[in-house]
Amino acid sequence: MYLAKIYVTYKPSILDPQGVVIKSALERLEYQGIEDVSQGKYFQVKLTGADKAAVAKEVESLVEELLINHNTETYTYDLEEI
Amino acid sequence: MYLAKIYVTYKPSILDPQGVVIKSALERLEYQGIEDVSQGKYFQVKLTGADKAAVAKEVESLVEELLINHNTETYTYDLEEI
Amino acid sequence: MSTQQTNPMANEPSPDMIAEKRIYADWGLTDHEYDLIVDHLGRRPNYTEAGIFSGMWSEHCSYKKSKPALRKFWSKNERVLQGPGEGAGILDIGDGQAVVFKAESHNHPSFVEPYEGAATGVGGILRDIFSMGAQPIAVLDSLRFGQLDNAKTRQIVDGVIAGIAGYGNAIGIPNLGGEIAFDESYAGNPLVNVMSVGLVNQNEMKVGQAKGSGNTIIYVGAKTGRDGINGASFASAEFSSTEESDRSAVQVGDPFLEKLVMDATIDAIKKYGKSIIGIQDMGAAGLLSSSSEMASKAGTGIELNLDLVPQREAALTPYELMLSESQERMLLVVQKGEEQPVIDLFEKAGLDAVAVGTVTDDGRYRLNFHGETVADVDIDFLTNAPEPKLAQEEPARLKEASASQYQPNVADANQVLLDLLAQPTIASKASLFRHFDSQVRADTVVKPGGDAGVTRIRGTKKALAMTTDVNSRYAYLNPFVGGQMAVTEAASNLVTTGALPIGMTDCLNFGSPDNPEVYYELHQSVEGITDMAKRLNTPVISGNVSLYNETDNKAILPTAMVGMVGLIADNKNITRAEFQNDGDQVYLVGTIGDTFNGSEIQKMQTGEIAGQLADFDVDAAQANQDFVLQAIDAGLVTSAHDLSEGGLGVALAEATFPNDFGLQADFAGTTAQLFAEVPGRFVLSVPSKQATAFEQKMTETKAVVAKLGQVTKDTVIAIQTKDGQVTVDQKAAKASYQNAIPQLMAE
Amino acid sequence: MKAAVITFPGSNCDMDMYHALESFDVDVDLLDDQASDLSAYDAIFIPGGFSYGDYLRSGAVAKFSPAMDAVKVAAENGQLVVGICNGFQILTEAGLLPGQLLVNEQPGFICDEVNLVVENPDSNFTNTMSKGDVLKVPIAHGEGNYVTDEVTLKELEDNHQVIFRYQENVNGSMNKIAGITNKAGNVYGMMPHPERAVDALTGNDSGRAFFESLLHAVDQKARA
Ligand SMILES: Nc1ncnc2c1ncn2[C@@H]1O[C@H](COP(=O)(O)OP(=O)(O)O)[C@@H](O)[C@H]1O
Ligand SMILES: [Mg+2]
Repeated sequence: MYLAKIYVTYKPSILDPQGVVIKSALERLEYQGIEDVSQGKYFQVKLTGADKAAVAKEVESLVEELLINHNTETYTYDLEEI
Repeated sequence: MYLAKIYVTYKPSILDPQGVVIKSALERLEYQGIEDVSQGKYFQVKLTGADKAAVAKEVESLVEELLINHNTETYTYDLEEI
Repeated sequence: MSTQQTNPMANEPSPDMIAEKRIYADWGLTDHEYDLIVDHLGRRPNYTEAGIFSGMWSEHCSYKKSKPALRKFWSKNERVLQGPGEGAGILDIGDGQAVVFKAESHNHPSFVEPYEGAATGVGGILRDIFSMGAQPIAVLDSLRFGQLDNAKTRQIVDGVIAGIAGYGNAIGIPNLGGEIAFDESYAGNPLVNVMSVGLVNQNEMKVGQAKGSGNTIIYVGAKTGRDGINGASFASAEFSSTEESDRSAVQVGDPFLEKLVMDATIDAIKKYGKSIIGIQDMGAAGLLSSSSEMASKAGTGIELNLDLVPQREAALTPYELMLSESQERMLLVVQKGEEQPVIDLFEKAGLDAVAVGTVTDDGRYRLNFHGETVADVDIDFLTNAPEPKLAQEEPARLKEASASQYQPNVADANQVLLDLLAQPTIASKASLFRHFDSQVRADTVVKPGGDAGVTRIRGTKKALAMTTDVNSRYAYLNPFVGGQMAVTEAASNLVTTGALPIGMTDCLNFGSPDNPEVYYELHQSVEGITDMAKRLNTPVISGNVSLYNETDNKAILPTAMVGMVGLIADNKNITRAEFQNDGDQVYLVGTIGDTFNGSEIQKMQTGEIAGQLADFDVDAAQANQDFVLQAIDAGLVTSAHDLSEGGLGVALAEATFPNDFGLQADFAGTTAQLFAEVPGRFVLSVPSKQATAFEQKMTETKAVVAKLGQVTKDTVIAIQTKDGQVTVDQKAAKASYQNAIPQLMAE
Repeated sequence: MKAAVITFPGSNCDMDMYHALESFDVDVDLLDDQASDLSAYDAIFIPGGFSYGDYLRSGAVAKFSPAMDAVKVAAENGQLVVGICNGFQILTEAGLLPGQLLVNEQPGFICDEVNLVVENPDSNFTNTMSKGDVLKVPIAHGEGNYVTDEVTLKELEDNHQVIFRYQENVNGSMNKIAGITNKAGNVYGMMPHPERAVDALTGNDSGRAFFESLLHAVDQKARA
């Protein structure tokens, strides 16, 4: 079995309203030196497959088909056998 | 400057309705071998500080104070200098 | 790893260990109760049995301490089709239709986890409504928080509002009203009361009863997990702020799943109503209380095979399965042999629907797990917790209270009005309730922001008005009169829309009943509510009790929330709180005296509330309400607003806000009396050309009605009094009213 | 006119749309997300709500239903396709309309009435209105913040695909966009809810003009 950890973030050109709100909340809480905050999504998918290469292909396909919206989001992922 | 990558996930006993819906969507799309899907949050925080140890402390503090809900969520993070 | 399933119960303490280590006490059972159980069983209960007794004998499930008070409620009249004791009460509204409603508290979960606590509160009350076969048509809420100058309180407010929104909006039931008040006593113990109203055809009503030996128990909805285990006994215990970090798993709601469960349940009743003998939702103490109560009400027995219960996590024990408070689950009793179509319907909606047991005729509650019987107890014994006899004592503060009324300082009356409008309890809550969808279903006639929410009933000329109310400061000064006033205020809010109040529900939020003074408050509140309910012919058809609302032994103010529903026979007379036309004549219905104890102005100027509550003339309040209804029915009234916190001054200002009018008025009382508080008083506006007809009506009523002045186009609120005047810019007043909460929340 | 309203699991404004259409004497069918043939309908409505709980992203899961395949065919055939609120989100996710609806600039669900300004009075949805007309229409959403890339935004403007703008930008949408069509003009999405404003009893019937335009467009097409 494999575990894919998928990190989805907004493209740099997109203003992330949640990040903005969190940043200003941190400032109100008097955290110093916060330069930037962005909020993305973190998926963990457990799946089986023939081998790591095949699973990697599957992961990329499902992320691009379902997990991200190409207008605004990009992603990276890690894959490990568990 | 440092970049903290923060991964927030539900505690195991907590219902993750999003994960359930995504898993069944993937099944309808005929992805094979999906065992489990969970959706969490992925924060990227850029911040400055005296040194890595100090920044790490700051990150832990802000995550625990604001970013996670202690009842339902846990987290891990990576910290790198950028 | 071996595939052999190990028994998850292997590590549970033995019956002897439970006794020796008094594990039952951690779950809230007293030694006396434990001994009764041992006596009854003739042996020591095992872990599962001890657990189910602790759940069923908790105050939350058994009402053992509040029952003596609840028995005093009046709950029968010609409309009542279902009184207390079921998922929700039901009233006849004619044409073969009925209205179903109930209120519920989710106080403790909302303190621990504001978002999910409030969200699952909405989920739970909705299930109570559709378990009766009704389509939910509205949600209301009643919220109490500490003062907004506290960051933790603001966080709780944010979480609770987001939780109500997150769940209610997704499921698509509009929020038609509510109330929010702030007082220090709620800082460590916020109150989240939610109410839901549904509509049912009388021939499709259902109850939660497990009738008919041999019939099948079907589990429907979400799978069971380890969330909120034994939440019922948790809700029945006091909080201590030092234990705040000791948090048990909370329930997480899934409104999407609830919507599927709701639609499928209503559909199943419409299609297979004859096969469905009983339905109950799994609320507090989950599978345990739903199954045992259904059997107890029907006088039958139950046998469940726990291996069949849909499970989301591995190795759940019988204790966990029975006491889990996982959300979005229902229990159905279906006629033997007629299960399949019902199961198919739920499965088609993507939901688990599994036969998990049978109704028996032996009065036993029997649980089987991994081929073993893990509990076998008498249902009557299980579902009838022994009622302890508790002492009542009139609180010392009531005995000592001064009879004289507070005299407010109104030297700068203009400023007093502006300041009152900005008091959090009075100020507009729109910045909070705008997060709630109040219009989905497209039936909303009067949205939150007026006196009561109104929804039409499609296909008829009828409409329903609804409201939640209580002023716990009045109850603190006099719980009996406070109870009368809460009912009066709720009815007043309905009457202003043109609705005839027809019935009520309640949520009794109090401190520890083991404190004789608190127990006295509980009883007195109930008696006050009942007294007024009888006079107004608004029976109490459902309700909920939440006790132990204390932090570090300090109780909240006594808060007996009243939720009331009114019937509008013809929607053409639906009236709003705000002035509609410039030039309309303004009248005051009811008299106003020096009633300042317990008022907002007393709190604002002295920082506390004190003294005796002034006498409350219930007959006058009732006469005023009757008059308002008659005048609206006669088509003479363009707006109607009742006086509540902040009195006449605030009510007049509020009436000018939505449509930006001004007001020119002459008030026969003193300037101070502009801010006196007494429920059951009204401000009406009447078109000039109806004034004669209206004034004719004034002569035919026992109510005291006086002309105040008229609505003006220029936006100044000008009120002349016997000893002074108030002149404020309407825009400034409106800003004060609208900006107060957003400003406090932004700190 | 013959219309279909498609209900997805989690839709909750389906009946509102159904009743609104009925009030214009439209012949309406209520279909579920398994519907595979929509050729019989002049107009297809994708209602508001929280399809699949709006989990993952609003509209992301619903787009894979058989009904959405059928909607694509209908869109290519030139039938009218209207997505309101969650329907708009589904149409963008499905690629039938450009862009995406993000979390409101000020995060949080808002239920209110807002003024919409008619930008293009020549569309199938505004042909009874004039440019600059203002309609007060209910909104109820947490994710209505319209974003797209610069190129697409320019195209939308140049092709007059922006039909309504908010008078005040309630949710942070680019160019205050409240409703857009595809290039062909037959697929339309908007966040506000005209179907909640068709009956004076509810205090607002300003949504009627929207339906009247749509009926007019269908009528014209039938005549042509
Ligand atoms: N939590 C809430 N949810 C929904 N509506 C609310 C809430 N709080 C206040 N409101 C609405 O604001 C209006 C004024 O509330 P309130 O001052 O309590 O009225 P009243 O004094 O007439 O009881 C009412 O329409 C009420 O329904
Ligand atoms: Mg009122």
